[in-house]
Amino acid sequence: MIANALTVILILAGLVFFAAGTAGLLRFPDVYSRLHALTKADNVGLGLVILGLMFQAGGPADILKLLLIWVLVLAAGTTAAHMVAQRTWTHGEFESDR
Amino acid sequence: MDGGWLLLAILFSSLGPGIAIFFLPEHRQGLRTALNLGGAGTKLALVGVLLAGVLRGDEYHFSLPLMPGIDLVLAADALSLLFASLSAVLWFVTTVYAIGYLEGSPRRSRFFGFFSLCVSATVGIALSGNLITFLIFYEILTLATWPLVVHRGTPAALRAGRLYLGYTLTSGLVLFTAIVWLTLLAGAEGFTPGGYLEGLAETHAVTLQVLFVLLMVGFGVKAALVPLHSWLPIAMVAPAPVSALLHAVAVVKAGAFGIIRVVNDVYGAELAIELGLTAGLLVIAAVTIIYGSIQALRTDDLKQRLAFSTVSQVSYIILGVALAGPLGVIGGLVHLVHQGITKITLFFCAGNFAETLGIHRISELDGVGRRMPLTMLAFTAGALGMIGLPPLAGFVTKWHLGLGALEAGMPWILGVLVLSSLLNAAYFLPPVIRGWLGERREPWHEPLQAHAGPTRFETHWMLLFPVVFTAALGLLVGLYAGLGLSPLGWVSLIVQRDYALPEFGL
Amino acid sequence: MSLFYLAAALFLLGTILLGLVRVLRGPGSGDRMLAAQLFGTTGVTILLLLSLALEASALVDVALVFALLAVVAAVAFVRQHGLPEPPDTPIHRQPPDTPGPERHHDDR
Amino acid sequence: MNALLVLFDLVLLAGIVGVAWRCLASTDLFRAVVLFITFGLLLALAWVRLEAPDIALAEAAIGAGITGALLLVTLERLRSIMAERRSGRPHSPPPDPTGPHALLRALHDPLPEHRTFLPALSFALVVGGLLVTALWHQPQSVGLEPVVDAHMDVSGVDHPITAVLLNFRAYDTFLELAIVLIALLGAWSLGRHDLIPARPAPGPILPGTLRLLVPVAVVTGVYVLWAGSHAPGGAFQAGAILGAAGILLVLARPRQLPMAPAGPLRLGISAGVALFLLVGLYGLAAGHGFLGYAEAWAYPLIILIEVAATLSIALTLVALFVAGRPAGDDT
Repeated sequence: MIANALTVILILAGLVFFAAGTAGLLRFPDVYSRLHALTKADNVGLGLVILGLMFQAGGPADILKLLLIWVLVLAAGTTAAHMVAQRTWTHGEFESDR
Repeated sequence: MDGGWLLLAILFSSLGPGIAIFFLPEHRQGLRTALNLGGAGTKLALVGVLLAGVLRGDEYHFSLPLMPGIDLVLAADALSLLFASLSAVLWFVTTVYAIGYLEGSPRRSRFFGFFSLCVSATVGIALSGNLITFLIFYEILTLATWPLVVHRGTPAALRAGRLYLGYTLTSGLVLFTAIVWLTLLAGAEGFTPGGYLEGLAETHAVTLQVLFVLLMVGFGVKAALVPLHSWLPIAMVAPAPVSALLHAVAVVKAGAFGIIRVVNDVYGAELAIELGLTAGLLVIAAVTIIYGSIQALRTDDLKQRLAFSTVSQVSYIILGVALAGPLGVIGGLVHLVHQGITKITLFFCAGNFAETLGIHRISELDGVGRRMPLTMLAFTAGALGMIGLPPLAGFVTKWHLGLGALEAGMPWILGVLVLSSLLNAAYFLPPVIRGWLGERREPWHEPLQAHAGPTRFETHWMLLFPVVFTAALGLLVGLYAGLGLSPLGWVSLIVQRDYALPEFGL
Repeated sequence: MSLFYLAAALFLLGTILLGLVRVLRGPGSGDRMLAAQLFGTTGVTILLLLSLALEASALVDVALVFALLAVVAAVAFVRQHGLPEPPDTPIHRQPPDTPGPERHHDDR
Repeated sequence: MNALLVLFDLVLLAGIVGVAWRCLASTDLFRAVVLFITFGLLLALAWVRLEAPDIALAEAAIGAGITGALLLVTLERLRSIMAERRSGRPHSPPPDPTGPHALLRALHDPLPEHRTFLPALSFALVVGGLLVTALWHQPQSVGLEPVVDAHMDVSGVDHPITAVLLNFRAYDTFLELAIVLIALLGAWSLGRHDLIPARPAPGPILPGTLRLLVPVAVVTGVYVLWAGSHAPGGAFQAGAILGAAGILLVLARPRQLPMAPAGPLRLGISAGVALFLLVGLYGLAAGHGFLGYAEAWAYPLIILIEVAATLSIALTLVALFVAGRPAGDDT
């Protein structure tokens, strides 16, 4: 029973961050600020959701698999954000491709 | 399974060396020639053994379960032997010719690899026991001949290859649908003389007619029936040995052989006449004969003329089969061999002229007789054979076709035969006359000697020997037609076994 | 419980559709790529929630594969942008102004 | 519960149709590519809702991941061709109209909008109508589920999808592998590529991530391949994951990309098809019919084929990404 309650709370918190991420993506003026919004959504948002799901997970194998997924998404998110930011910083805004 | 291993051995005698040649590096010329000739020799010997066996009446049968209910069947009956022995003999000769012809040209391992694949597919077609196996080898033949057509890689060759694939793959599709439909209707039966569709005649008459049309379209492309023939003259871009193999032995004959199998061993002559299928086929064959000859008249290019002549000559075979009487079928089947031998001689001569003197057009043939007497002699023998002068091969065919037409009660076929013989004369005699009686003032242009040095005979011996051999074979086949083992004798054996008629006078 | 997971998944799907606006309107191509990156992550989360909502544990594998491959598109975008292709690939001719492969000024 | 499910499906459907429409309608190619990647994601979710986790896995691996990267690379090449055409300096000879690039040229100058609209619409309506009528007359058959389950014991694996894919309908998988091979031969026929210069990425982030991602990708690939016999997974998905790992390495390129040895590369690429054919012919010779397995040998043969197929698919995807045949013997 507690597990369910904990899961619900954690997932709700995660959803909040996802909402924040999307809102940031839409509202922020330039690439860098959107980057911040985006990366928050995946590492904290997803982290909380995965934490919530871990309570429902069957055995240790599932928990580790969920953890692995989270680590991979973290890696993907950071790499993408870093490279886009670095490229924009060194080469200026991506020209809007006609 | 008895004797089945012999059939497999025949099939693999060209498949094995073919695959080995694919992996041979280009410079291993000696090994490649050895593999080629070794394969051709063993196949010739094995077909000889098979010939003796079938003559004694032995049974040869080999089958593998392809799918539940459908088997891959190899069987050797008299008819398949006819086609198999023709392709074995002519493959040996064409291999020798190709080795001479392609001296020093690039990518020969690839060429000879596909060359052997093509022949094993042809033999597979000859030995196949039911329609499904026939189709598999038929499609392998299409795919194996395409690289030969585009061997030179020039834009013209590529365009010809594209057209060739366009025609043959669509016809393959039509054929595939027809065969699957037929297998659903009548089951995967083997080829049985007299056909195996009588049971369906009453209930599925219209379906059988539609199926026949589909089958004829499927085979018609390769047998170059009129509306579907235009890939053949354009595929003349291929090197001479390929044109020779394509038109005299493999592709065109496969189509004709398919039609023979369908009319005789799937529908059966009686059912074909009853459903009125042979009438339609007769008309198409007649139209093709005349159309091919007229088109041949109009082109000045030697190989184009030979290609159109092939279009019309193959329809002689279909004409004979469509007559559906014993004599007519004898005429058609015997022409399968005669046309093969004569046409390959003509193509070899055309190849010699092109390779040695760089002649491609008929107008350039003046005075060739003096420079290359043996090749010109062979060309004359082949041309006269095609026209149908009495002692030669063509006459035997036309004589039997005429008898068959009378026997089937269709005198207008005689008119077609006479008209086409005249047209044959009209397009075969000018090159002969130019060759012997034409005057050639300026010296010959000698591309072969430029890169290969002077040759003892009039051209490279490997180009000359096949020409002389096939010309001699053409003469012998005509003169000694009465012998038991001549093509005519063998065909009478086939028809006698199929039609089970009492021995009739030759 | 699965009701709740489904509602969460639905909500996240809504965020994806909202994010599409950035993809459509985003001035620079970088912004669009970022949106795609976010969708990847949201996709992984939806899959995880669905794996519980529909009791299909196989979906966790799908989410794992998604997490792995999300980075390929982003890296391809950044690394490939404006990269001169190998000189002799016939589809692409070397842009005339760049002298050739030894041109190493790009430090991306 | 199912009310929410229906709502979820509706929203998903709306998303898919919307993304597809915008993707096709967008004039800016890059936006179309990003929309296509999103479309792949939504499609994977749709497959999940259709209870087809295997296809969702394949869609995720190929649709969202690799196709996005391939499209981006193609976009780059297209952009440079367009740039060269706009610069108006035809330093290449006028192309042979039937040559390999004719199709590419045709793609660049599509028919003006209004002339293609009507035929396209009518064609869509006709095909749509046919589909509806076909579905309408569909007899209420129970499908093949019971038949497959009845023969699961013979199939050698205990996951129905893999049993169908690699045993009952092995012929289709064989042809799919052949199609992948032909696609690569098509790409190779368009041209040759020489050594691709090294382009080390600035900063430690990308190499560091790759050091983490590539091994995990390889392990996941093998896991998905192995899981294929009893859970969603299999050769295609595993091949795609390994291919993605390869593509990541090609992209990062810390050192000069070594020239792939032509012989072994060609062998590896055709391994899947060749092995499948050999097993098929063995089955034919052994009397089980083409592609028929003896019951005792079913499982090992299937695993063997899956491993070979994964290897060839991974190699093919990387080779497609690098595009251009190895500079080896050019016969």
